[in-house]
Amino acid sequence: MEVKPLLKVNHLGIQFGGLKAVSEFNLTLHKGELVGLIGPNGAGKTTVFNMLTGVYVPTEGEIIFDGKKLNGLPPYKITRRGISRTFQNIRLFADLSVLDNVRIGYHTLAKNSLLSSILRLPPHFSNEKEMKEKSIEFLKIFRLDHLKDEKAKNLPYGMQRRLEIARALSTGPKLLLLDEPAAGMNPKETTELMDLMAFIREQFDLTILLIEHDMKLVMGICERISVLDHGLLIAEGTPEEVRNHPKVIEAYLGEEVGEEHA
Amino acid sequence: MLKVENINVYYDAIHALKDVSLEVKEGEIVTLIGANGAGKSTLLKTLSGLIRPKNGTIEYEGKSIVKRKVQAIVKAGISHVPEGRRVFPTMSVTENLELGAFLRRDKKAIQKDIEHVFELFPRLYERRKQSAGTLSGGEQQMLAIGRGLMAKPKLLLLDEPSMGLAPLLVKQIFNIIEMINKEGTTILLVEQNANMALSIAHRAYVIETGSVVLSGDAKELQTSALVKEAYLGGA
Amino acid sequence: GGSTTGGGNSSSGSDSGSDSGDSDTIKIGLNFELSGPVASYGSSDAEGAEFAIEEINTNGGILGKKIEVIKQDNKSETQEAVAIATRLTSQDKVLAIIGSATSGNTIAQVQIANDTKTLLLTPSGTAPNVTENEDGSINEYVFRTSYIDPFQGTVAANFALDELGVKTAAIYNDNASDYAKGLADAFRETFEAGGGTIVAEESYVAGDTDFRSTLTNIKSANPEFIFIPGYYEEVGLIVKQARELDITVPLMGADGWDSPKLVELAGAENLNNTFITNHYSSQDPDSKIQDFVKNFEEKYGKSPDSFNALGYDTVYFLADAIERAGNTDPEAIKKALEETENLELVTGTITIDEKHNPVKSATILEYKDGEQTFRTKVDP
Amino acid sequence: MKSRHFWIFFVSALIIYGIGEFLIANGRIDPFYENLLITLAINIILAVSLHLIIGITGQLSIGHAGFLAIGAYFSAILTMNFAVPFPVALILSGIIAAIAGFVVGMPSLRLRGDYLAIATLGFAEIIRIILLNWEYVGGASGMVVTKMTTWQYSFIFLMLTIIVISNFTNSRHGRACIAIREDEIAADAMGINTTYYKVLAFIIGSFFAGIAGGLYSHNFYFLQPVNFGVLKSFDILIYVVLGGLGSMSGAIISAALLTLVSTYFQNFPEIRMVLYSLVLIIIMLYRPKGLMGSKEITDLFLKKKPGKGGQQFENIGS
Amino acid sequence: MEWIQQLVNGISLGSIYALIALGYTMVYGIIKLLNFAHGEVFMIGAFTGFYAITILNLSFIPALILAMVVCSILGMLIERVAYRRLRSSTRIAALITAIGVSLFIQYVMIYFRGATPEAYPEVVSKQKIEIFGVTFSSQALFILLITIILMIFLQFIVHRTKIGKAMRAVSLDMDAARLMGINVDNTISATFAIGSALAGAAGVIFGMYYTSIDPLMGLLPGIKAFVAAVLGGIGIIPGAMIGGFILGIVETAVSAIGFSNWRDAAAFIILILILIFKPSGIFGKNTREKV
Ligand SMILES: Nc1ncnc2c1ncn2[C@@H]1O[C@H](COP(=O)(O)OP(=O)(O)OP(=O)(O)O)[C@@H](O)[C@H]1O
Ligand SMILES: Nc1ncnc2c1ncn2[C@@H]1O[C@H](COP(=O)(O)OP(=O)(O)OP(=O)(O)O)[C@@H](O)[C@H]1O
Ligand SMILES: [Mg+2]
Ligand SMILES: [Mg+2]
Repeated sequence: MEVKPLLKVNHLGIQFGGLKAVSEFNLTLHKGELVGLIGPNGAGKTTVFNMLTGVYVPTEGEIIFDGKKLNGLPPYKITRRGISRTFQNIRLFADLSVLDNVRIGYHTLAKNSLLSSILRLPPHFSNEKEMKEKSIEFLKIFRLDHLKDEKAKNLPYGMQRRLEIARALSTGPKLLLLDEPAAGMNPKETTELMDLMAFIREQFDLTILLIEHDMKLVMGICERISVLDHGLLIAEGTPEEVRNHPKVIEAYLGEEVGEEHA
Repeated sequence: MLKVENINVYYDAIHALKDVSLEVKEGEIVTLIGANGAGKSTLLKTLSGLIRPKNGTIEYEGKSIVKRKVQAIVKAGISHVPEGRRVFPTMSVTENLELGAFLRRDKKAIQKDIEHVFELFPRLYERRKQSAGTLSGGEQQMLAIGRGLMAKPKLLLLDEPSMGLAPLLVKQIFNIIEMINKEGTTILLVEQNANMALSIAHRAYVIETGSVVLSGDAKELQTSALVKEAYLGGA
Repeated sequence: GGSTTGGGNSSSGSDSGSDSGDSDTIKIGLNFELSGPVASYGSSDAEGAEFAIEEINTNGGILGKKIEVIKQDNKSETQEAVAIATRLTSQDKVLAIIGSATSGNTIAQVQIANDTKTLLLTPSGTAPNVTENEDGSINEYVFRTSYIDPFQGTVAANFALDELGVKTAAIYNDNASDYAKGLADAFRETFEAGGGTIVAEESYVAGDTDFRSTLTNIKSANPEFIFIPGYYEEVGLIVKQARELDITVPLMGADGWDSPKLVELAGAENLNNTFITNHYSSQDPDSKIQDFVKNFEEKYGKSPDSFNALGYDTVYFLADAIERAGNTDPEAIKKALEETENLELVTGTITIDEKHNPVKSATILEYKDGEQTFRTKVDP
Repeated sequence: MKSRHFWIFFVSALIIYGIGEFLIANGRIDPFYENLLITLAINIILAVSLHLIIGITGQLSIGHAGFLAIGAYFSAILTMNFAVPFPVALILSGIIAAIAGFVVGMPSLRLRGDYLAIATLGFAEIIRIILLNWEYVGGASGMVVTKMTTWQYSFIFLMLTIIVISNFTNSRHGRACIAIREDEIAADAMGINTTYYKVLAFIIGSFFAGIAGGLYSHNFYFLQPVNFGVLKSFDILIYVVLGGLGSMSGAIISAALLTLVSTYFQNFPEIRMVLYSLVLIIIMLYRPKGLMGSKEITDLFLKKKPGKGGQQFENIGS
Repeated sequence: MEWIQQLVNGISLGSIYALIALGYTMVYGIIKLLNFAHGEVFMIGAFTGFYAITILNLSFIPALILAMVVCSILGMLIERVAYRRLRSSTRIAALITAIGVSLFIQYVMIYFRGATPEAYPEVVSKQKIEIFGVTFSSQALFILLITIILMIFLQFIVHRTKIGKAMRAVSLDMDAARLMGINVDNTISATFAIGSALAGAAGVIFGMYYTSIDPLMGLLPGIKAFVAAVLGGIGIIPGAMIGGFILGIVETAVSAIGFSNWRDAAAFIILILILIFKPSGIFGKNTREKV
């Protein structure tokens, strides 16, 4: 391999009590890729995200990001290394303004020290000003700037999803993990989301790993797809390969004529 | 069977439903489609008594139920499967089902209905002793529907039963909805997945920012340009 | 403001300070713990004081003037006690403050009293440093009617050594109360100086209800005598639980025990073979005492405890001095208070010493079937 | 604090100070009112310092009297036994309390909600019991403290508290704390070191509580452990919640209001606490979000224009 | 033998804590409210029993029942007036109201009867039972027994009856419970009624065992019961009992080795230590939020 992968996950596994939620999970992401992670409910997709972001500490395997091992690092350090995520159930700072949601994402990039903030020294002002300006620019990209003073919880659902992506991007990630961004969206909104994803990928030079149940979206934009079932990888490949993979059809997609399936 | 006329619902200052009227006839599947935040869930909550409308009438089997308490409405035969499943996470599958029949006293019949639910969802039978919170999303959705059926409803209100489910499960859920309907339960179905919903429904209403903007035969709506444009993802 | 329980014409005396001789009322502030953890002591003191003031007012007042009372609740907090003292002195311009029930809350007001030449009389603040500062100086305007702590502790120790003839003793005191600690310290000192040994020293905290484990400990140290210088609320339970654990040796305490409630709490039988030092005995046939007990019972439907009696006496102690001073000049009254000699009060006949403490004899009482019986009298 | 707010604040503070100073110097304010002003300042410092921990960072700490006690005793020891100048003693006692805050902040990393609450309450009780058993400070008998607290000291430290905590809150550091309050997991995912900020909130909050302790103990001549019980902690907690969680001006207003109300109720000694508790219950029932909600008083004066198109979203969105 | 005696002391003290903690933890388990007024309901129970015995001349059992009835009514009343409106507000708002209610009850009581204590009459004759040189009081055994019976009774109600199922459903998801046809208001009232009746019973038993009752008596046991409940894992019924016992035994042990001054401190230190190693109490499940 001539190019070093951005993310390399080897034999990753985690156990909750007796339950092996994920085992022997392998994944390689190269810079700029857009890869899908699909699988039935409870397959362990979100759990993989949680391990990548340090919310759960894996019980086996290793995660190598940008050439360095990530296992055991707390989530905030992983975010600072350049992995950012959205959540399956939206977790915005609901009572804060749209602007503040994004501005908090900028926290780690700002330099003003505690002392300079308390004493209101020049670095405080310059940093805060920059944070605010950058955040507003960001909101412009996501067409949310006119709502900057609105509380996040008052936004319509689709915009909340968009804001969550904006917030994740404001930490300056190299890798973005999206957990079911289209859930609860109607087909039209989903189409808009696809456009947005393509756009940010260009704009921010991102690598994206995506969990999604909406096949139109997944098949439409992913370059590669990994399929999990019962914590195990059952298939990997291009959308076309995965779509026709018998195991995937059996466990996940179903036959054209949906039958009772125990 | 159910007749809603000109109801208005507010959350403090937010006017969530504006003069909404609709009707559900016995034996039908009626679906309600609309964008996020259009007021679909609000409408279902109003029907089951969780929220009170400011004005307007709701008639069920000829009687007004606007002022009734939730438990009275459940007792009268309306069962609401809420958005986001809302199963009781630390209780077992069986206990959840039993709670669905909370107002019923016919122990034997309850037992039979539990078995019937297990027939509809064999997966639940496998997991009957497991606590509901540890079920996968699809299983929880099955449980929520099964729990709704345990009240022996004449009218079942379903709020986005396919949300967050794997494609295979989505198909299953829609099959089951059709099956329940064939067994005699009237259904009011709220869905984001407009295509699927319209294909199993008899009639449909389209709701936008709190108002009904369109209604009619489901198949006709499926082909209408406006619906296609707005809810079925373009052409 | 202030709740006014004075005579009929209290409304007229609000404009000027009491030291302007022409005023027809004498203003007295009550600064007591009416809520909070030590509310029961503060309210008892206040009850006794109010009772005395009412009596005085119905009998025509002092120097022909009615007493106007401004009663305030300090929530058992030092900060509040100070705020109230400041207010009583600077706003209401009272002649005297009666209070507070605890030494701590009284000490906190000492400075204000001295600075504003307001008399401060505590019925139950027993710590030596209420009246006497560490450097030996005396707080000019501060007086009290209770004993100081060391006195009762010393009396109890001598009683145990000489009268009961014991050689070993245990001390079980209230760790949250400066009063109890003061007594315990004096007892220990005297007892050991007299050749006795303290075989166990334990403590509890006011508000506790279960003393069994500590009592079990004390029991295993085998003392011949136990000194328990607390208040009746806990002591009642201690005596009861001690007897339940078969601790049969004599138990002894001080005026903190004195309350009709003690007998109910401990049980008459359990109180046999217990002793207290006290100012007086409510069984004392002396007519002054009997009148007080009778009238108090009539008004409040309960027999007075020692806090009631001390609160009551404090008012008469002040009234007597005002009468003798002949005017309401605080300087003059202060002098008169200092010169008090052989004043007969309910809690004994007092003479004020140079440290502003009352010199009065202690009575040692023994409980027999729930009754206090006179055992001996100890002069200071 | 935005600079515009800051200047408004600064000028009004100066005016208040000037008025206070003038009245006291001219004898227009008698000692009672001066004492009341000091008490107000102390209670506001306490409220604002706890506001940082509960209102901003969302850590349910209900043992604030523990830090107050540490500051009170430590400063008293310094001035009385070591003749340390009062202002120095105040700062040092703040530092000691801050160290205690660090110690308490640590378990807070593992504890949440009610569990944290009872642990902090326990901590405060432990402090009180230590003081009760510490003969050096007189144990239950307490210690005599010279009055040194003046209106000037109280005012200066009150302003210092408000400025520091307000500046902290209105910076990226404060926003990090707010993010933790809103959703700890999401805050973590934003790269915020939640451990650091939770402990930091405890440290800053207890620093000022310690200073309040120094002002408190030098205000009433005599110091005893009974003054630092559970009820004192509750008093401070009540200021913060009644004012509106997350609102500093709310904390200030409610601390001032309750102090005045409580002082006024001294006039009704028999039913003082009955009235006080009724006031609490009624305010909470009719303003469950507190007097100010989460708004600041400046929001009312400098009303922001609603975001463009804000109107249209009143109807949609979930 | 002394340590056995101390163990007996510890268990009797622990039973009292457990008894109060049971009602506390039950109410918490259902509506997640730290009901600071529970200690005051306990106090009212003690006084009701006292007046029932001294004024109405009732014997022990009728007095106990009367106290339980009065307290359950009081509990429902408190919930109705002070907490119901706050059900959708933050929990800390309800906590403050609870503190307010607690102060209110204390001081109304003081207003009407003063702050001085009252001595409980001896209604149940006391016997000493001696086994191997250890003295048990019959009352201590009685309390232990009652505590265990009530614990089993509560477990039965919550896990085996229909109302118990409704309670658990309400505790998990109020709206979903409504959709099952459960009357949430009545269920919560019932929870308060049962929890408060337990507090009432604890009050009478406390009076009988410790003799002294006063208007502020609820504060300390209330906090101790809170500690006991948290130790065991708050909301978990057997946890409250075990927590109570641990607290009682620890306090007794600390006094027994001669550190009676540090008794309460020890209780809190144990609490903090346990929480550091087991952040949700001994029986509490360490549920991490699923993201
Ligand atoms: N903290 C946890 N404790 C115990 N089990 C857990 C925990 N987190 C996840 N699991 C279990 O791990 C399995 C995988 O869950 P996960 O949330 O990763 O599924 P998923 O693939 O994201 O499903 P969905 O598509 O429904 O979101 C499930 O059985 C789940 O119950
Ligand atoms: N509890 C609430 N308080 C205030 N506003 C609410 C509340 N619930 C819903 N709303 C508002 O009412 C409107 C209708 O919401 P509703 O949940 O009924 O929409 P929906 O059509 O079900 O959308 P979705 O597809 O997202 O479920 C939205 O603007 C929403 O923000
Ligand atoms: Mg998932
Ligand atoms: Mg909805």
